[in-house]
Amino acid sequence: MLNWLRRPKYRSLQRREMPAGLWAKCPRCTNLIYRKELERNLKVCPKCAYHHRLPAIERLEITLDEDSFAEFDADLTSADPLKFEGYPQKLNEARQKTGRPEAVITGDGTIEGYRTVIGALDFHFMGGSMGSAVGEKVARAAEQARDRRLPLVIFSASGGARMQEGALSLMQLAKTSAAIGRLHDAGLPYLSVMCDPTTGGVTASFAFLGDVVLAEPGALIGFAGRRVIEQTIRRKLPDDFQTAEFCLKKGLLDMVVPRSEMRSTVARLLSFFGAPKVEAVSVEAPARTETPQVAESRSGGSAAEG
Amino acid sequence: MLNWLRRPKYRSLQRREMPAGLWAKCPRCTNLIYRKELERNLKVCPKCAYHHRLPAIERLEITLDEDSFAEFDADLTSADPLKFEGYPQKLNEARQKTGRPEAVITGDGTIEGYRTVIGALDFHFMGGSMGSAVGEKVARAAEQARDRRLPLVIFSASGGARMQEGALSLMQLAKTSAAIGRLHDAGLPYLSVMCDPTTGGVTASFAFLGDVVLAEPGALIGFAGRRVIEQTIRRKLPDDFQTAEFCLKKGLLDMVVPRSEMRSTVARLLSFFGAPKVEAVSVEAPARTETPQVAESRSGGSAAEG
Amino acid sequence: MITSTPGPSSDLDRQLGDLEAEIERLRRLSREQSIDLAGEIATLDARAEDVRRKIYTNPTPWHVVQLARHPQRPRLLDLVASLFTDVIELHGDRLFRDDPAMLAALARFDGQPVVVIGHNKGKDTKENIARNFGMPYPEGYRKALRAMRVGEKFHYPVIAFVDTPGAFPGDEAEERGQAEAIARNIEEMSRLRTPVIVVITGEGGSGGALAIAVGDLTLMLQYAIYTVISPEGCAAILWHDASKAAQAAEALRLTAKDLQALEIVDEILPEPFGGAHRDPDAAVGAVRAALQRHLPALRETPVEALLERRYAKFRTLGAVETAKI
Amino acid sequence: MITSTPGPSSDLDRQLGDLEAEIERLRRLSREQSIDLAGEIATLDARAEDVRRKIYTNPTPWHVVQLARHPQRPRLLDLVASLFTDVIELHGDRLFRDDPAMLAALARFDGQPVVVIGHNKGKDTKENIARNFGMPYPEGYRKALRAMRVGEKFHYPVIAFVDTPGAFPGDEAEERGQAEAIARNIEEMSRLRTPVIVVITGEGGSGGALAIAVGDLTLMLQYAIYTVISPEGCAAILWHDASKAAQAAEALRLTAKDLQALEIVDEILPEPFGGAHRDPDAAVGAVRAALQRHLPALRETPVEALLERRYAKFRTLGAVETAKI
Ligand SMILES: [Zn+2]
Ligand SMILES: [Zn+2]
Repeated sequence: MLNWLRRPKYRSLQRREMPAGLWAKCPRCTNLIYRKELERNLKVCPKCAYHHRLPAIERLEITLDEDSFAEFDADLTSADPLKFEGYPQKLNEARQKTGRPEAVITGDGTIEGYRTVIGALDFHFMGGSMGSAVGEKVARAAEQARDRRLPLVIFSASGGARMQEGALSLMQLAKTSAAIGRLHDAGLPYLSVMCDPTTGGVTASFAFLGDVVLAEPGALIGFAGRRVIEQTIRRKLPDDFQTAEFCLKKGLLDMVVPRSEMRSTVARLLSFFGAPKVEAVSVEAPARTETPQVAESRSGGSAAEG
Repeated sequence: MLNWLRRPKYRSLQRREMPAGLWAKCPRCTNLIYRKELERNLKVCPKCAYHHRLPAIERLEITLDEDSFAEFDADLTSADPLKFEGYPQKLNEARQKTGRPEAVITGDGTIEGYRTVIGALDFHFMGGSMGSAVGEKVARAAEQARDRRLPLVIFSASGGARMQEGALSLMQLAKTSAAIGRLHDAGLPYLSVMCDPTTGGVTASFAFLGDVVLAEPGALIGFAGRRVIEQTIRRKLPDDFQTAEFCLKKGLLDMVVPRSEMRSTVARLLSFFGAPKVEAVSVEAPARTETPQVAESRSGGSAAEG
Repeated sequence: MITSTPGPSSDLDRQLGDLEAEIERLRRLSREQSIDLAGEIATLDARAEDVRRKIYTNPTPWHVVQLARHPQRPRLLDLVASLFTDVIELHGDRLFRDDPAMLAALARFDGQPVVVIGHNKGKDTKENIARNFGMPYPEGYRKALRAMRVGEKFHYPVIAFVDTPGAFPGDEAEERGQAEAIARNIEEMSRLRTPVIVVITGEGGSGGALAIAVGDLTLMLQYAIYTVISPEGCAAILWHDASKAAQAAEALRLTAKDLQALEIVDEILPEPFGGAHRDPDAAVGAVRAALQRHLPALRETPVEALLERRYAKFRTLGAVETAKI
Repeated sequence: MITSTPGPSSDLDRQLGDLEAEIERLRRLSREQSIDLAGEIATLDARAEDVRRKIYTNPTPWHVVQLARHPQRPRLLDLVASLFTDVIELHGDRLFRDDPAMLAALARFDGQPVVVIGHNKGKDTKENIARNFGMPYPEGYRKALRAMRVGEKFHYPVIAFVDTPGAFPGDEAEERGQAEAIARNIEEMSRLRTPVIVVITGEGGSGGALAIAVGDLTLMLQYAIYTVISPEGCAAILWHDASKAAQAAEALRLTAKDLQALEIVDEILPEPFGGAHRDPDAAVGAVRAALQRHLPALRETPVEALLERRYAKFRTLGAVETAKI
């Protein structure tokens, strides 16, 4: 399970995300950017600072220390409890597209040497929607953090609850928030980072419950969608409505942090909140062998629960 | 100390408050009201429902069961810690005017049979301002309620902290709020009733900290004064600004209750919150002899503390 | 009446629609031209009632949606007036505003103190506008949380009544943190140190419903719905066609029976034949009986045990499996 | 400079005022008419400095007010930059708005994590307007409380820096519950389960100051003030004459020395001769030394003992006696 970040699947995903060619066109400023430069710049446009959306796997790669990650529940995925028309096909498409079984990756790792449990939602997987598996993995990550006295860091990117699992998706708001509540009660830190876009049920649950809530510049953050709101109030909304910067002014976020500084900022926060630090970062984190119950849970929770 | 409500001093206060004559002029609607009718109507104008300001002693009289009240710290008053120019004279004038040593009366009693610790601020005593003695008596009342597992009810009417005691007055905000905090921690109910006017330091401390916050109709409630605000924002404020009804809409109050229904509303709340009930209301509450420490404290805390 | 659907969902609906249109036509004719058509109308009425009976006997999910939204369906204030005594309404979040779309009250149930919260839909257009059709702003959820904290302080049970199309999707609601308010309530309810009973009485609309619906026990009226998205919204997203709402209602499994099978709902409270509005007292009676059945045990459960069970209840919801890729 | 008083408070002030006016006149003359008056100006400067020295040696309360409000006085951001490392600012109350008049931050003091809150006055007009002259709205106090809760959760000490003319007296501040926000903070700070050190660095303006000033230890810079009402406000109310502010400043006992005598302030932190702005590093050094002196013991005190002491500290403030009537 280790070193999965280097699995060929990921490379093929990379290729799919960024179609072949030396140049990429920025969706905001429409400038042509030399692809290598864009990659070097963490997929932030060097001209207009547009933060391209990142697959979960890339998010973890630019955040975690190299080779420090060990995934939890790698094979866990949503079942189709409602036998919802077309859902299995949609799931399959998303799996083909991302090379991942679900819309979130969770695990443990280190950031600048600070040990943490971490999760990243994947907007490229069915819009990062939260179904049973996403809720389950986030809840398990919170429980892992609690049991092992580690911080929790979650990068969110999601359109909300996953319609195709009906009210069971809605219940994931309760499941994840309850797990975060226990983490808070246990006195452990939880950092939530909202990436573009974080809306709907994910904002209305764990994403807004961080001790510190961060966001990437320009990220869309809100509960209801712009179109629904405009239909409701019968007015056009200002361009900056629901942007991270807008939310910061409205007192909803602690800080907006450019991608280039996110890793160091999260590390500083982890340090502040007393995250344990490993001495040598380059190799496998030593704690793993000390906590057998983790190895167990890492084997992947199987079968349906609900 | 019992039956003090019938002391001649109170009668003379009555006369002073309501100058002789069969008729009284309503300050709001300017109608002439037959004085007896006004009294019967709890000093609420029968024409326009204007709630006349009540001295603390009358407030207790219309709230408590007859003969149920026993005062705490009846003789406690503020010293003149700053040797503030003119303060002793002002205190004396207020004492002459109200027949009371200070701007608050505290004690225990029953309301429709429900035992409670109760306090009432007196706007007629130096604008109900909170100095050391008011703070001390409110804090002691809260402590009495806590020690004896009784609810606390406070009727506020105050212009704020008492300037003449400088920062010591300001410290009464902390003293009273801390005492209320302990009452909350002990799981005991505290009902705050804001009467006209409740502003400044009293709103910024115990008056807004009730489990339930009530107000009389039309009561002025706010932190800063209208004139200061108008000077600051350089606009005229709407007429209803800072009225109880305005505050209710702004989500700051639980309810606005006409004087005629206040006693029964408070009683219903006391009942809801599990206040102990005495069987026979007409005579002295039985609990008093059971709690000797109260009798002690009732003897009046003496001398300076700070 | 089950009529104004964005598209008939069955033959029975179509029959009923035709019959009702014909009855209306005859009524107008009779009125405008002073012809006595009482006999004809009565015959058609009887046939319509017959079709309705068939529908009610086995209503489709879309019928249930109509019943859950029925304008005559008993509303929160009806329930509160019938179920509780000594009701004292609390107002405001102590932060920004009193939200009339959310009720918070102290009350007694069978003489025992409880805290009541609930979405406050109106009964007519005017009241609906005043109450924003039961769609709270963040301050509504914050008021509810404040009231729940009162319940927690005194260890009085909280009874939450759910009936909302959803949290209000307006710009000011977003600016004041609609998502934050919902998230906060969900988290705080999951660890509120007092019993919480949730009763879904009408529309359980997504996060705006869940924000007051995390408790020890989830009861649901027979023809209420509870869903992650409105059938119309689902149809619009899935098939770009809101008129396929009936189909979406089916797919979403939003009826009490479906939700009980999914273990989201603990108990279904039976409604009178044809829906709660046909006999509000009977519907209220079912709620009363359920509260009477469950409150004593919940009151006596130690808080820690309560919180463990509540956590487990939501913790286990969902359906996951090992991926096959 | 101690000049722009609403009325001279002493002979020394008058002398200084005359000298400064004369210096200014000579400077203008020298500039406009290209006359060399350097010698004369230097002489007068020396005399002015002499008078200032006399004033600073024994400043009146009104002088202290001027020093506390001095435009060059070190502000919160100066203090924070010098005292702490790894500063991470937190924003927003998660309810309505981020208030720039209040700072909330995570930081390290001598390597140890602390939570810093404080009134955030500006250094120039532009910054002052942006920060509302350090006068918070309710959302500022609520942001501070939120940050304090973070400190409480991790048992990190809270260090609160007080420098405000008062809570903002505006209509919107009232509407959003200015009084409620202050009251809530005072109550919550009185039982916050982590050490709280309060440092009054400039103006301690009434309830708006106290809202972040309930703690285990109240430190005060030598020429800071702490008062229930501004001297101008007091004079206007008492004598209907704001120009009697100097007299009111005297009466209010608002200096650190007075407040120590009243047991409101635990410790006075010495300022450089002439005020903190004359040597900001020295002033900051005094704060640093005090924090170093007190933090270790506070950190080690069990929470219950801390709360008992904190309660007793405020509980005993005041001066009461038995009435003589
Ligand atoms: Zn660009
Ligand atoms: Zn009148």
